[in-house]
Amino acid sequence: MLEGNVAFAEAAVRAGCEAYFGYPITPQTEALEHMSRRMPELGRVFLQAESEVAAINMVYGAASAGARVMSSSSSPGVSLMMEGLSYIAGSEVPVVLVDVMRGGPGLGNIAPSQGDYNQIVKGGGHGDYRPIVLAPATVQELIDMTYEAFDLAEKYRCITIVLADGNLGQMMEPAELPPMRPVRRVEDRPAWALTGARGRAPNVISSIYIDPVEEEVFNHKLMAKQAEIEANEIRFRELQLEDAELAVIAFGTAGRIAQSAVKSAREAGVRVGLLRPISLFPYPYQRIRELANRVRGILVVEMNGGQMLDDVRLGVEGRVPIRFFGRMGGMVPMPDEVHDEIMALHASLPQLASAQEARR
Amino acid sequence: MLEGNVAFAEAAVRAGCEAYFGYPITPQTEALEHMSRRMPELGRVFLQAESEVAAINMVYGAASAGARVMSSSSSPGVSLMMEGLSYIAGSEVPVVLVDVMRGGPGLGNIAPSQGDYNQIVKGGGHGDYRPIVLAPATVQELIDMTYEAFDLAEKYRCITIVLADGNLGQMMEPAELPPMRPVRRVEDRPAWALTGARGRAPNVISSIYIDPVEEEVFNHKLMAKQAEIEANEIRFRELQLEDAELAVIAFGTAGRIAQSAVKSAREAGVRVGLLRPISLFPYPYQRIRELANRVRGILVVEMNGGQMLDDVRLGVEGRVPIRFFGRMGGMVPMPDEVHDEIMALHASLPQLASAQEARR
Amino acid sequence: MAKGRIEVSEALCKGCELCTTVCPKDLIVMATDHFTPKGYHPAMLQDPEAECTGCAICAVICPDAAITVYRWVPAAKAA
Amino acid sequence: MAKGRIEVSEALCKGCELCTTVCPKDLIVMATDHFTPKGYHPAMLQDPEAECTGCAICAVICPDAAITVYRWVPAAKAA
Amino acid sequence: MTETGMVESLIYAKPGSLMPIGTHYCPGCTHGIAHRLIAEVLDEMGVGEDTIGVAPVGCSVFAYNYFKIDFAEAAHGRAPAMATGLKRLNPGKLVFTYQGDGDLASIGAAEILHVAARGENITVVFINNAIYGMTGGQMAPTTLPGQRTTSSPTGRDVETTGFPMKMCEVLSQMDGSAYIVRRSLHDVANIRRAKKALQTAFAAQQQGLGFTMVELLSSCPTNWGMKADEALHWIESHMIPTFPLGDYKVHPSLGEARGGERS
Amino acid sequence: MTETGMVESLIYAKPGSLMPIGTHYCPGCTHGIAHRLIAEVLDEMGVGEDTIGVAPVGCSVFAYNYFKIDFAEAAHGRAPAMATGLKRLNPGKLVFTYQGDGDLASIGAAEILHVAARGENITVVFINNAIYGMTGGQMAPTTLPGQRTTSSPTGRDVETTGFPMKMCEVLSQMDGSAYIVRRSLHDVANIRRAKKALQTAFAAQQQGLGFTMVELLSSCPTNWGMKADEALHWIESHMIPTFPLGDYKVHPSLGEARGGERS
Amino acid sequence: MQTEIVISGFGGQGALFAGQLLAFAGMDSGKFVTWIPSYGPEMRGGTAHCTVTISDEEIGSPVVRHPKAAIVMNLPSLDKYEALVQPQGVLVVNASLVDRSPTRSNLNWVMVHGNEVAEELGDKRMANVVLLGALLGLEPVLTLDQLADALRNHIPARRRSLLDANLKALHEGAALAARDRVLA
Amino acid sequence: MQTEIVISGFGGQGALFAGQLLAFAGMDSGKFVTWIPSYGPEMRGGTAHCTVTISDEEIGSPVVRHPKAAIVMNLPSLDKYEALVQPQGVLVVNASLVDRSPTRSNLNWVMVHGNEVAEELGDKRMANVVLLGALLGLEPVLTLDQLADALRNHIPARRRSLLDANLKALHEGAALAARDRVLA
Ligand SMILES: Cc1ncc(C[n+]2csc(CCOP(=O)(O)OP(=O)(O)O)c2C)c(N)n1
Ligand SMILES: Cc1ncc(C[n+]2csc(CCOP(=O)(O)OP(=O)(O)O)c2C)c(N)n1
Ligand code: SF4
Ligand code: SF4
Ligand code: SF4
Ligand code: SF4
Ligand code: SF4
Ligand code: SF4
Ligand SMILES: [Mg+2]
Ligand SMILES: [Mg+2]
Repeated sequence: MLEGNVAFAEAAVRAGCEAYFGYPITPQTEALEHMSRRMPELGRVFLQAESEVAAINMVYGAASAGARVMSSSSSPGVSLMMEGLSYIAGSEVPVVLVDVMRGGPGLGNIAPSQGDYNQIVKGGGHGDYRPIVLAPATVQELIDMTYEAFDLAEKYRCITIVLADGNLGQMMEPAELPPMRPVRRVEDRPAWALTGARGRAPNVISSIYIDPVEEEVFNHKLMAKQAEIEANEIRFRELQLEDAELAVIAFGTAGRIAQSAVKSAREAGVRVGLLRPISLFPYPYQRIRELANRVRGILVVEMNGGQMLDDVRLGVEGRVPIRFFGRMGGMVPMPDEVHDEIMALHASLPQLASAQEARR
Repeated sequence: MLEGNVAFAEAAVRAGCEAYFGYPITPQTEALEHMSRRMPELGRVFLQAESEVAAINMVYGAASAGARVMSSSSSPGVSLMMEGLSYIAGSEVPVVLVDVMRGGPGLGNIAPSQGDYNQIVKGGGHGDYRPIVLAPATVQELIDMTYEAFDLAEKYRCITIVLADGNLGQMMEPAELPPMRPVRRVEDRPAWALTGARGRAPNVISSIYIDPVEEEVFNHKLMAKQAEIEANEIRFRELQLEDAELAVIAFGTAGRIAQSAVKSAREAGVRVGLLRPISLFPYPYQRIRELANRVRGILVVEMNGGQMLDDVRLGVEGRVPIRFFGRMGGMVPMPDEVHDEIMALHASLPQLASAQEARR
Repeated sequence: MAKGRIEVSEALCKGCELCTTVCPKDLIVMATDHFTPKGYHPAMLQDPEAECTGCAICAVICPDAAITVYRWVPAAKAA
Repeated sequence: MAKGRIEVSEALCKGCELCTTVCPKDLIVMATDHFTPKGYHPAMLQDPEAECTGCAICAVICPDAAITVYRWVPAAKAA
Repeated sequence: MTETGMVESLIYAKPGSLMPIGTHYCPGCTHGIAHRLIAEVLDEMGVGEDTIGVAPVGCSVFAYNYFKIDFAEAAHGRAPAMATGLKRLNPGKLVFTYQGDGDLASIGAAEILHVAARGENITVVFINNAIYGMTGGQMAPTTLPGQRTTSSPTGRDVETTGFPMKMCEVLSQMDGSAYIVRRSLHDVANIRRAKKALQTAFAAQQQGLGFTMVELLSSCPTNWGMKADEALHWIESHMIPTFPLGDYKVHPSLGEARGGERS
Repeated sequence: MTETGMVESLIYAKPGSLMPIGTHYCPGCTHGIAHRLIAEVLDEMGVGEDTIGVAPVGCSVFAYNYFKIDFAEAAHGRAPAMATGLKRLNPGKLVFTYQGDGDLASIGAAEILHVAARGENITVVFINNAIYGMTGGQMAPTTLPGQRTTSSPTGRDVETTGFPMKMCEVLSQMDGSAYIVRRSLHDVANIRRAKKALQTAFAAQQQGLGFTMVELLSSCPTNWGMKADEALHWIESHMIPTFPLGDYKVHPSLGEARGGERS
Repeated sequence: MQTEIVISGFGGQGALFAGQLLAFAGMDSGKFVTWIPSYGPEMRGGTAHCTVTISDEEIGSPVVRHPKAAIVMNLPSLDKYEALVQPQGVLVVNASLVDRSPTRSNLNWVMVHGNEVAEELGDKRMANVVLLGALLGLEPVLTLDQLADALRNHIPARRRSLLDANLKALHEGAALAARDRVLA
Repeated sequence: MQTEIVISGFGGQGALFAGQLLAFAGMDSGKFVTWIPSYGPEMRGGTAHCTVTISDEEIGSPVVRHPKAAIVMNLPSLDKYEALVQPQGVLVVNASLVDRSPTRSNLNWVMVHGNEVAEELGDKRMANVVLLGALLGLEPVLTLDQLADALRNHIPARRRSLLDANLKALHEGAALAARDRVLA
């Protein structure tokens, strides 16, 4: 049995993460604590920064050196990283961040939440950039996505954020850790890395394009990269959607909880399925568009006031009714509540309700 | 003739702003400089903070004291305010912020941009909150909206952000300043303010609701407030939309530039109009929905990679084709480019092109 | 002759035992026979010889302001 | 006897005049008769008496590394 | 004087500036002592109704629940900035922050340095317990060399994590600071000295002398893994050698007060 | 020795560690001198290819264009954090930051304090020109009392804005710092001393002695509204009294180097 | 089959560790398990609470509104969970800190003086294990042996000296449950 | 009628202030005006540039791709704006820093040694005003008198001693334009 926070930290170690910079914050501190033990043990870099601002800028420096590097934090801490993340995006260095969201706004509380969807997915820092965002729902997925995040970040020279919540960070369940990958040798650092310009032209890592003409060219480059990511990296999981008349759409912990509700609603005779977006950027708009052509109604469940909801709407474009169920501020939806919402959506669509009558 | 930055600073002075805390950053520094002269002259508070992080937390403190208070900054500086803004939202103290956007991401450049739409409008800080966001397009509007921002912030006990760009901050044009309002007397500070608990029960300003049950109640309160704002405060300007077959939608400087293009396209015989959203939150979805039922095509123009575009799509819901034209990274669209885009949209809609033929 | 006494609030006392370490007369013990509502054994004055001077040293160290101290003073002075 | 000389790069010199204030022999003046491509009057060596010692003091203060300094040294030493 | 001539009189009770409720602090935690001292001083000076406190993020995050005065709860490390806003708009009131070592010396290092440089007329009560209490015992900037914490599991290694930060020493370098002292809460005598320092600090603020800070060496029995009294001994034996008690900066006009303090 | 026995030899040319291009600095700005000195030291130590620089946000934001070595451009004030990341992942290389007073002492105060506390093995070149150059002359934490700037138009008022921050004094309080000195660029002799300090700092870094910083009192003729040479005089007459030159912290193993420096 | 157990008490009473033991024992017996904590408003002395799910199939939601069983170690926990436990479910009450019995009639419950029993066995911090034993006495989702194995494998090193006492506590709890239980 | 004028040069050459003078003069003559600056890649010594629009009606876009007129104070500015000025538009070139003439034949242009003329009149920083005078000589969007009034009203206090010299510079520029202009 592994705790989520420890699990993703160890997954990062095994992905060959060379350096971790972070600052304690509930509910992700166990990750930092795990790193404080493991990294020095392996001769790698662990440093507790003086703040999240410093942590993300240390990450920026380490990434500029061409090393695999990560940080993790939770909502208020991640807000402090916004400037740094924008710089990182503007410099195209690969960085992995795990955000274990908690209840907000403000200091809020330490209970699980998905209230930072917009911040993370739409780019909470300034400027046109988008990180890859992956949303795990089980400790196993948390492990696998953190492991893969490093590859994605390096493939696209971008930020990859694993977006979890306090539930996932602090729960324990059995899960398998991936094999240990060796740390990249200094000689194998990328050509653009800052390692001292021995025998080569100097490298520069900078987010400045003081001439707007060049900045626009660079922005177009970022957009092209985003388009490529949208073409290649859309991920989602589906459950019993084949014959579904209703679809539940939910990510992360909310998605996992919805899974139980879908099961119980099926038992109650409702043909409902689940779409669980894994990649929040890139978002599976296309898949939702297809679904909207097929199902009769959609229920969106989130642990926030309705943030991913807009993305679902963008996919649905008004084709079928959308119902929203959200718990906020650290409250976790219960499977029976989601079940009730499915039933209510079902009841609100007369043709379905009567069809079910007929089937009976 | 007034420079935009000086104009909004002076407008704030006249709105009875009692305290300004800020940190220099191009292209809004002239506002801070104006305040450094004016506020002490009037016996009010000006303080150059050690950073934007400190500035927004000083603002938080001053707002907690029940005073009218503001800050202003530009993109990277605003990113550093995200945690503080989330706390402010979570404490329901009224705060005014002017964001004069520049090219990004990262350090980027100092040229005008609208690249921070998502950050500002969707809430770049953690948690479910939304500031009121107003987007001026002329120095006069910049003045008027800053003046009004204080009233809105106090009416709803929320953050009100005036979202401008470097163009507007640094341009000069003739404009009228509003009358000077007196500063609120200490005795008239709101009942919730921290002024020393003389003869009354102590007040507390805090963003903590450590019990998720209470945090959820609070979140619902915020949502209800947002709904009220959406009911009361939607603002937009329209130009020649009455008989339009095409609509251009653009905000702020891009909207002003589009105005010239709409004019020239009209001269070229195209029935095009302009919708310029003023309030970005609350957003005029309803108006766009109506338009989408009436026009044959929509052109969205932004100084970014297409951020407000999603909000337009949410209003349009697939009813008419949407074309997007964006300049990024500090580049400003030229009226002739927008004109060309209108013509291209027009040409892409065969029924319109032929109709025009017929009219000729 | 009893010069003083203390009262320990069981609502506030967390059984940290600090008061027991500072009383110059060693008059405070932990009530091991019961728990407070929060689950602690509270401190209590055990002063069979009426030695407590009301010096309030115990109160000075108590982190939870759980100790109230009384002292017998001349009526005139108290007035 | 000329011991040294300097060259001022007109691409680099910004006409700040600092070199003129430090030359112990007062040999540097501003060329007021023309502008560099950036619009500055550049510094120039005015050394009719061949007094420049190649001491490089001017170079030490030049913020733009615009000054190159040469000195005549014994051939042996230079080798 | 006969027994009948005596009446029972109240010598000490929970100060009026504290709410009559229990705190969430662990048993034996000196946060409680610090709260009590502040409340006693406010009571004795009669200024509770003219005082505004600013709570930090840290174990004392709920301080606003315990004091019967106006209170704000700041973002982690930003209490000095928030206090600046409060003080500038309430120049006649007493404003103090209450901050832990993580809050003040780590994430809030810039804000504390600048509030001192500005000579902001506020008082900072700095609770140095050499650890991050609230988040479960990670290393603080004040953690001692070799000290084991949950983020320095083999003991703080000065090679990679550096040395304890001595904030009195640093802040007394600021020309804006008027009264910077370090006290300890490890025994009754020191607690009394700490209280006097708090009095002096608030008095200095009343006189507008500039920035004032009282650092209080404190215990965290829970995260140090010690019993309450062991923890107090550890302050004495381990912390004081690294963080010497004393007056690091005393504004000349406080000479009087200091004299009193020495007695 | 005859005239024919003489050859013309190159005594000074733009250092090889600088790019052969002009800078964007204003005429007479001492940023250029500081760049030159660093480049000369790197050349003389032969370590340019093993050095990584970190540029700040400030007038020297484009420093990476001027040095012929690996360079990063940090966020405003965060150069020490970025340098920490770079150094930890390149422990064998020399890493230095180049920071203005706004960058280092204002927005970056926490990062500089902590990099010193950690004894991070990097070198900081601190350009103190008592102003925010890049943004057009606002007050810096180092602005002198009474000095007029665009954000202190009637002169810095110590009552409301506090006192100049003396970073050498502060940072030398940190046990992790190995070499903390203040030099000036206002005349040839001082420029030479500044260069020697830079040499010592880089050498100390090579030896892994801890955090090293050379503060250089600098001019900003543009925002001070002075001619270049007047500005240099102003450093001497106005800045040095507030910011005394000297060695604030020198690691014992640098005794040797210091001896050299005094000569 | 899926069984959800909530364990709830003040921080420091060992509710979380007791839940982990259960989950480890479930895992080691080849079941699917999840363990999920949640913390009350206070850091210490506040509420600490966890939900353990033990199931024969893959587990969807790791949280439930109506658990099959609950161990309540203080009064607020009893007040909260008495109402939520499923009909015919199980409630184990720490009588040391709770002075009232459950009032619902469709529950199987027992009052156990966890603190006192633990104190007698050598350390009052073992109250959680006593109550765990009582739980298994009423709701045999796992055997006492399976739990004892989990204790052997997962007791923290610094408490290892108390292993035998803990094993005793486990059995004592079960015995008390057998003796004092009130069935629906 | 709407006239757009771009003024472009190195920072420090006074391009921005010259544009403001134009805009003030326009405003004072009852026109609609906008003035909008933009800065090149460098802070100082880099490019500084502004667009002034003077119009009889409300102004939409304050920026244009093809201005009616441009004053170019250095070579990069000539290179950029020669191509952009409208056909039959006006180009005033600062011959002090630019060593080539415009090559387009559908422009009205003049080369003026702004720096030298200004230096002769007492301060080379008045080159911008010389060139402004030349502009009005070629493109009489406003009269010299209107501009002179603007100078009187808006010259910064610390330069007021140079007012007369500035007025001279203005007229000298116009005179030179009249003498040296090359018409399309
Ligand atoms: C931005 C941010 N980062 C991190 C945290 C998590 N956090 C809460 S308290 C704390 C440290 C508390 O330590 P200290 O200031 O020493 O106070 P103590 O609890 O020891 O009294 C941290 C890191 C937070 N709430 N916000
Ligand atoms: C977060 C952020 N805030 C503000 C700025 C604007 N800014 C750029 S440089 C600078 C100050 C530069 O002053 P200093 O560090 O003293 O350097 P100098 O230009 O004087 O060399 C400021 C405030 C910014 N780029 N980023
Ligand atoms: S008042 Fe004094 S003597 Fe009495 S119990 Fe307390 S410490 Fe002991
Ligand atoms: S010091 Fe206070 S809290 Fe601690 S045991 Fe004594 S009375 Fe109880
Ligand atoms: S080298 Fe010496 S003598 Fe020659 S010009 Fe330079 S400073 Fe003068
Ligand atoms: S010091 Fe350098 S830049 Fe300045 S005038 Fe002399 S040569 Fe030119
Ligand atoms: S964790 Fe430490 S500092 Fe926090 S309340 Fe407990 S003992 Fe006190
Ligand atoms: S503004 Fe000042 S610091 Fe910046 S380059 Fe010019 S003179 Fe130097
Ligand atoms: Mg602490
Ligand atoms: Mg500076």
